[in-house]
Amino acid sequence: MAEILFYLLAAGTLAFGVGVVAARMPLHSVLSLLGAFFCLAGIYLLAGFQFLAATQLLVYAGAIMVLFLFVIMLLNLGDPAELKRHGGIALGGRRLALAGGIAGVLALIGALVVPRPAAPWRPTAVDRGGYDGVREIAEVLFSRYMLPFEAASLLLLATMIAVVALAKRQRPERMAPRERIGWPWEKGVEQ
Amino acid sequence: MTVPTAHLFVLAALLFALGILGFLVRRNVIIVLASIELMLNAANLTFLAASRQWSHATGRLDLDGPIFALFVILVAACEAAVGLALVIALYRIKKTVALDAASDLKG
Amino acid sequence: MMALTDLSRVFAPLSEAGVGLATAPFLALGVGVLLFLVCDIVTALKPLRPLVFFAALAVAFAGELAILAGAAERTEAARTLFLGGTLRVDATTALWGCIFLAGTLLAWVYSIGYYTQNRPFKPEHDALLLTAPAGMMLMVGAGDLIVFFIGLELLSIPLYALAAFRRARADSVEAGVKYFVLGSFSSALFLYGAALLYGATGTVALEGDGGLLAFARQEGFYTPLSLAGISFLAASLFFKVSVFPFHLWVPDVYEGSPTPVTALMATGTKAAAFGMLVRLAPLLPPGAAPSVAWIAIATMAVGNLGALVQPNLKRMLAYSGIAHAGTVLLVVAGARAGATVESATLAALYYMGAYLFSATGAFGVLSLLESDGRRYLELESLRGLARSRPGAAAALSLFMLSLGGIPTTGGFLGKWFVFSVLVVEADMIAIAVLGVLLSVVALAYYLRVIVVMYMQPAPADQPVPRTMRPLTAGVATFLCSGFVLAMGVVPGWFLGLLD
Amino acid sequence: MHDYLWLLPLFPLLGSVACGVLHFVALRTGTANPGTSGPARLAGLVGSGAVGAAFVVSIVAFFQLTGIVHALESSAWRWIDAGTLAFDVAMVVDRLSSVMILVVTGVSFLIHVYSLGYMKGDPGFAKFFAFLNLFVFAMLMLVLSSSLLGLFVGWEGVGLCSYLLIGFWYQKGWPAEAGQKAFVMNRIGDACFLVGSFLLVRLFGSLDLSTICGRAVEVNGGHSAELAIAALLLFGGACGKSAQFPLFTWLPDAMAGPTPVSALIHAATMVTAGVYLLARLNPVYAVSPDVLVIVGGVGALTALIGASTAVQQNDIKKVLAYSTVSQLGYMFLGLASGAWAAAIFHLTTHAFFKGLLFLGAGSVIHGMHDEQDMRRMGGLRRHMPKTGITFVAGAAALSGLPLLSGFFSKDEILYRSFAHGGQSFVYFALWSAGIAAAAMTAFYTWRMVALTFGGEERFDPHHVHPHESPATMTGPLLILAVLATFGGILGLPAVLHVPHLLERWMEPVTAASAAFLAQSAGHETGAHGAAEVAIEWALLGLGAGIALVFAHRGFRAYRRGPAPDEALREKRPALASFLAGAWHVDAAYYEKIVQPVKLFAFFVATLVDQVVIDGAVNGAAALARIAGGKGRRLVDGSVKSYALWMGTGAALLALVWIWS
Amino acid sequence: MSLLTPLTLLPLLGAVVLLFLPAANVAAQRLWTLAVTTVVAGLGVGLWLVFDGGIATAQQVVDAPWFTLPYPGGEAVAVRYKLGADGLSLLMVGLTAILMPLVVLSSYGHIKERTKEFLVWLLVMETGMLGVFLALDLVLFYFFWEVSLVPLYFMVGIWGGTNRLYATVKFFLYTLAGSLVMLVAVIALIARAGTTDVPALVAAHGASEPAWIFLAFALAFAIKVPVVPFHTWLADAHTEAPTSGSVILAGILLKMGTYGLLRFGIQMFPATAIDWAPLFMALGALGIVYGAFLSMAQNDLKRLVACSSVSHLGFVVLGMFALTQAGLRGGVLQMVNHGLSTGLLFLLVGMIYERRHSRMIDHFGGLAATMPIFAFFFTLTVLSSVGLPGLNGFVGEYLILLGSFSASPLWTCVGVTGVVLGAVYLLMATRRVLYGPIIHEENRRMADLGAREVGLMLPLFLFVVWIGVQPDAFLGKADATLEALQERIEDVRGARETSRRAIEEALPAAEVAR
Repeated sequence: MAEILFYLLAAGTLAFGVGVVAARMPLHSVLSLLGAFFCLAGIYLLAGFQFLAATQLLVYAGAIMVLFLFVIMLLNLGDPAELKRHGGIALGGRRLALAGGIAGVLALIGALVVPRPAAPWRPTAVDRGGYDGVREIAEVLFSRYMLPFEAASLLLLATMIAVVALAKRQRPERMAPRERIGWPWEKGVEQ
Repeated sequence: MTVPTAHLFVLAALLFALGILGFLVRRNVIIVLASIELMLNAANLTFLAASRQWSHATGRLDLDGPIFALFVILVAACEAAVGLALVIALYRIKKTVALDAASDLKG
Repeated sequence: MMALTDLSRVFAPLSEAGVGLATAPFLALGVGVLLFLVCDIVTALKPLRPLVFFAALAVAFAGELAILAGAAERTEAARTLFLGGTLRVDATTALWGCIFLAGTLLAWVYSIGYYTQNRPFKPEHDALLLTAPAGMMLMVGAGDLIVFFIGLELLSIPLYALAAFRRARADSVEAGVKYFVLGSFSSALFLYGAALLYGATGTVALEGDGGLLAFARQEGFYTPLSLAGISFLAASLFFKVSVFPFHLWVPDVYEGSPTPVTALMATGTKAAAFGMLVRLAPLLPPGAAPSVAWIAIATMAVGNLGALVQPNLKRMLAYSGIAHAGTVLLVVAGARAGATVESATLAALYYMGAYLFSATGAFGVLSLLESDGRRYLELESLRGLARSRPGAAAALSLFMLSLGGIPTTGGFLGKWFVFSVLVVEADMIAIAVLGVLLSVVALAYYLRVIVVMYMQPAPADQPVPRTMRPLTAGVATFLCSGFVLAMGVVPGWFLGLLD
Repeated sequence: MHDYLWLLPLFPLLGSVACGVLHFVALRTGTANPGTSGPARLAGLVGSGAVGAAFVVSIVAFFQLTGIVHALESSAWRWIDAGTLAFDVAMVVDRLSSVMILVVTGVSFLIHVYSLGYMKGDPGFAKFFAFLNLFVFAMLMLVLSSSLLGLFVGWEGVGLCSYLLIGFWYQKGWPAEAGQKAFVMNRIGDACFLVGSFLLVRLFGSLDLSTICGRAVEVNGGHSAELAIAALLLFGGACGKSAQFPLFTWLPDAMAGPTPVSALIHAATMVTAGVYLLARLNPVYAVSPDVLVIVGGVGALTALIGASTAVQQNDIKKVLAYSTVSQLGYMFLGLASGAWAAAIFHLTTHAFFKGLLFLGAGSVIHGMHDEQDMRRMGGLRRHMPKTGITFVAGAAALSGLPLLSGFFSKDEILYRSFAHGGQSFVYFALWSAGIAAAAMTAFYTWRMVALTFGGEERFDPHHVHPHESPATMTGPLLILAVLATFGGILGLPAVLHVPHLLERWMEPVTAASAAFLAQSAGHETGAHGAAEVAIEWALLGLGAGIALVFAHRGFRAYRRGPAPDEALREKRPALASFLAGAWHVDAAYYEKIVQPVKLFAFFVATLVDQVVIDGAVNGAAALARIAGGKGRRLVDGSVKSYALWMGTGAALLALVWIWS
Repeated sequence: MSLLTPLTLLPLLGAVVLLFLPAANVAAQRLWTLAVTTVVAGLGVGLWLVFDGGIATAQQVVDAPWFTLPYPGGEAVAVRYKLGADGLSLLMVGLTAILMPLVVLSSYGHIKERTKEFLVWLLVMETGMLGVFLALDLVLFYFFWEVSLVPLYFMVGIWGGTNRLYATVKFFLYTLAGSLVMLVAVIALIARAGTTDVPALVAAHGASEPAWIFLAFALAFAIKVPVVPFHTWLADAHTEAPTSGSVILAGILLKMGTYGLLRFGIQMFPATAIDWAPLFMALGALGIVYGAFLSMAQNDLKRLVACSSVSHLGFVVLGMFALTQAGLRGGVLQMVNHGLSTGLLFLLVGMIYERRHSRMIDHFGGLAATMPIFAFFFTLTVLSSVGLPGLNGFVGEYLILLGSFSASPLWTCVGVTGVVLGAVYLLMATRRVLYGPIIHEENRRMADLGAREVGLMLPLFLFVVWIGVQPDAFLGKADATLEALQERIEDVRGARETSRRAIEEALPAAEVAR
């Protein structure tokens, strides 16, 4: 049962993935992405990662997706002329084939390097308990992975500042301070 | 679920390839960003698959995978934020989100 | 009760000996950023902002020096891994840290009078500038792939924003967008590679007994799975250090970014990525040395040849940066082909150290010469600079010669160490000869700068560039020149740090 | 030790320096013609005086040698230290060089005096004497040096002076060219000389002349081939210096110099240096009979070419120049026959009569206001009697009219070469060539006399007023005329039963090689059988007869002007131009060597150097730029293509690393 | 107290002081530079006087630690500031020290703009060149070697002729390419020997080093010399350089190449040098002929002199690689000779260029009439260059050819043609410049040489004659050094002979056994 569901979800993921790539409208693309996230969350759940599935839904589908949609709405990209400009495929001819080739090769590499399962999968006690208990995660996160965790906070802070600097409305210009002009060994010019 | 982990890996690989394809061919920055998210998800799926495999093989939980995935989700959020901010900045100047608009610098 | 024991277990890493010092530089920067923001919010504290900025760097620098001093005293068996093995702190990382901090400081000094647009966001700019070295330090000190990744992002995201910082200008935004899009791609590659590697080995740790570096020495480590992972990881790092064919973004991004930011990008990011590449060289597949070497040669070729025909100074320096990346990549190839990690590290450190001062100095001088409204600085616009700005011209010439690796400059010894890794330990003589011949091409365009400044008269109609040139920048240039010369003439001072 | 011998070269050297300084002082005086200023005139006296002093020293040295001493030697000067061996140079006067220094300093002194008159009023008067003195210095170095290397100093030095003096009137252009030609052709010989000297160093470990001469006979066994090559190479050097075929073409051109120069350098002294060299190294040549045949062949051929060419020359100096070439050929023929003393004898008499002829010609040219073309002369006996008489005396000596100096010296050479025919049949051929040349010599000599002094005036008496030269010029002429006439007593033929003075004198120098030659010929030296006496008488008679007959024919044919030449030109134009053009050797050089070399140089400089070698350098640079342009084009501004490259790179990297 | 440190570093110090002299006072700058170079020349003469020609090894050694190369994979190698002069260095140092004040003097005539900069570079250059000749530490040597490129680069680039930029960049890059290949060899050599000390490296005999190290060194030096076919930078650099630059380039800088060939080629790797000597002799001999033909076709007088350098330095290479005592001595002496004669030629060409602003031979003719003093000096210089006995050039050429004859008669004979060809092109040029009628009116008005010009050349002529007459006064100082070098060569030859004989003796025995 779970197996069938998995393959269904996998197919759904891929289908939505194709949707992301193939959609003409950014909105459709992003909505497909949302679908892919959902399917993946399902797969996570099936595979035994309850916490990750939840996080996937909360952060990805909840936060990131909203951000995307917000921007799409903000920029009002539905205009036909603009759509024509950005809607299509950027590559043509040989370059498109090359892109396809790259994707294909990478897919092949990713698929072929995986060790073939020698025997059918027989779940053990570990498998049945799920792989990401919140408690275990928390314990490791706050001990062993304390540093990346803290660093991540700095990363978030930096992101915040970055977004402010990039997207915030311009504050009124402040007076530039008077500065001495010139090299230390040259005569300075006040500007 | 008795699906072999290898299938998860393969699914991830296909998803990654799709992301790359989208990334390489699409013109719209937002869709490019979405493709990157696909790639990140593929990576996450791989992490989880690997975690599942090693937990299964060793008999004790291998939490590195889920934790990595958690961080990836976090970073994905950050990247999306910065990326979208850049999209806004680009749109302000070029009035478009077509990536081709950003091709003045060259040579 | 239960909670208490858990807590003690949770915070156990914090009670490791020396962890305070080990994390001090990073913490100094993190706290510095916070304090800086506080000062920015509280009006009364606003004048303190430069002080805070400087203090954060100074404390971090002091921390690195303390680590260095400690490393010199301690024995071989001394602890280098901290916080559960996620952080590696030793003399090498401390020296890399010094390079990042110095680069940041210089970029900041040059940025003081640089911006004429978007000045109101200068505090954000400075805060981001302060975050980037934290990411770099995290990256080179990473004990596992997670920290590595976080460090990578922590240095990248501020730089994405800084590249596009002059957001009213198309070129700046374009640089930001390009850098971001491709950087994200490389991050994705990194992650996928890390995931595959994890799939192959079951660990994300780099150091320690169970780490990947230890693993790599074992029989059977190199499976297609792990090799695919390593390849993608390497591809991602190759992007960061900008080697062929992952280098194409460099000229555009360097040109579009604000010049002080470019300086940091060119030196700091590259140094961080190389710090990691050199450390991870043993992880590369055993037969990878030739391919890496040829990538390096190709990189030097495209970088040098591209710079040769480049009329735009900033782009020229960008191409030259590519070529320098190729040179350091030779070290990585050498390290894989038999050189010890120590000597490879030494070479990379010295080379990048010299490159830091020369390239930052060069970008700095450019940033000072960029006049308002001019989108970029053409090589021709330097005509007659020797007359109008003798100091700037002399400094720029010195930097050019250092970049070209002429003796009495640090660039020469950097080159020396790189090629000694290749020739002595890796026995790649043909590659070394190719490499040095390509660096002859490099001299061709470095000399062109000098030619234009000293040997061609200024056209009559061209106004002398009059730009904001604060005193601080002059001092910074002077310091850069001093370091460039000192690294070439009294290398003992710097080599002593490595013992 | 006879260190005073150093004075011999030193006097002229100091004289030269003094004259040079005086020349520049003269230039500074600001007079319109610096040649007439006080310093310049002083230079003339200083120069002549220096050579006179050297002449006196020569006489002193000569008389020291009349005793039992065979050689005087000064202390040595350590010149070049080549590590394993060192080259010392000392001044040595032996029986051979004593003759040479007397001739050199004596004739030089006369010509210096002559030049006082001849060069009067020339702006470069002082310079002229500086060069002349320098020449005497070099010539004395050449003659006196104890070492082949020291000899080479003089050898090159005389070449330099020849170059400077030929081009003395450099403003005209072609004298400078002639000087350059002389220097270069000499250099070709010198290059052979150098290589020859290396071979000698290899053989003897020294360049000391006495060592070489002393041991030449010893090495005959093992190294004769190498020694022969060395001898041949040194003869090559002599060919250059002494204007032998194939390097003779510079000498006629050298007539561009002032006439005293032609007399001194290009007749009396320098050109005989080659003869001196071979005579000096006579043991080396004595042991290399094959080389001697070559020497003789070259000498005879040169004698023929020179004599036949002189027949068709109109420039009086050119006649004399080709005559010199031809007479030098005789000397080499003599050397080749083992007649070292005879060669030196002819050298000496030639110095007298050819010096005389040149000075006479100079006097004529002087009197004719720089006219050298004999077709525009004639009848000068009336205007320049002293010159005429002395000139005729010289001509008689040159043409070998009986009892004059040239008669004895030339006939001795011819006789000895004929006698040598007993050993090698080739010498008969050489001898007959010599006889033919002798006939032509008599012919052209008297043709010249006839055209110049005989017949009627062919110049315009309204514009040209020939006059006799001053006493400074005619005085030397007279002295030389006496010497040319009676010089023969130095070497009267053996059949007259009077001692051959010169041969006796030179015996210590030639004894070893003479003995060797005699030994290889299989009979004792000096033994005169009845057959020999008869042959010698016959040959003397033949020589006298030929000289008289052809002198007569030459004089008679041209008494009335150069008409016979025009007749020949009309009848046999090819022959005429062949003779006038010196068998077209010079033209052939120009066409086959000079032009191709110039063309080749041009080819090297443009095609090879600029296009191929530098083209490779610049091509590399251009290639780099092209490649750079291509590389730049990769950076097309599109994120997509960057990403494509990255993707390709990543994919390839993975493929390569996984499958390897 | 060694003289060498002041000798080497004084010019640099002088340059620093010069930087702070008032920019407007050109006379003071010139005087200062002249004073500094004269003092250095004095020190050079002092060194000459205290030098003992009987000692083969370096004298007046200064040795101080500089820094430690943490040589990868082995123990650290101490790099030292070590200077010392042996006979070979002494000659080169003497040449440099004597030539520099004269170069400064000559610069009065043609350096009218940016004088201070020029003089600074001149002084820096002097330090670089002296350092090259005196360094006894391989790393230090390499430092000086490359540093000496920079000043000339500026001198040609700023004060050169119309095509100066091309020429200067070409010069820099071409020589740098060689230097960098040498760098690879230097690194390898130091790693293999574990020391940077030149005497120690020499003592190690270099027999075990692979040939490529020698060849890489030789390539760098061959480019610098320059040996055909690496010569094309030279003509351009010379043609465009200002007179003083040309004099330095020809007089001293090229000697760095031949000096290097001798010290770091032959002395350090005698065995490999013996193996490759035929190639270098061939290149030397071909260079003689090739350079001569090049010169013959030039119309630019300066270019002609430059091409003649190629020819003359071919002699040096031919002599040195004959590996005989005479050849070595000749080569060394010819290095000095070429510095004097070609330096003089460049000075003289510069002097007429200053008057006429042309170097085309066509534009002259008949100068002997208007400029007799010039004509005298020019002719004398040409004769020295042509190798007239009694002047310096002959002694060198004779020794070289004598030495090479025993090694290779064939290449000697090819080289001897250079004697003829040299006369051809130099006399042709002399004739076309000095002699003949005056065709161009401008030539009638050319002033003869002044006191400064004559004065600055006189010392050189003194040496031209002195060396020609008494070469041992100079070569004697290098006696012991060159003999020791010859001994090394003979040792290697002897060892080879012994082993060859051993093999030959073993062979019949082996055959019998079979």
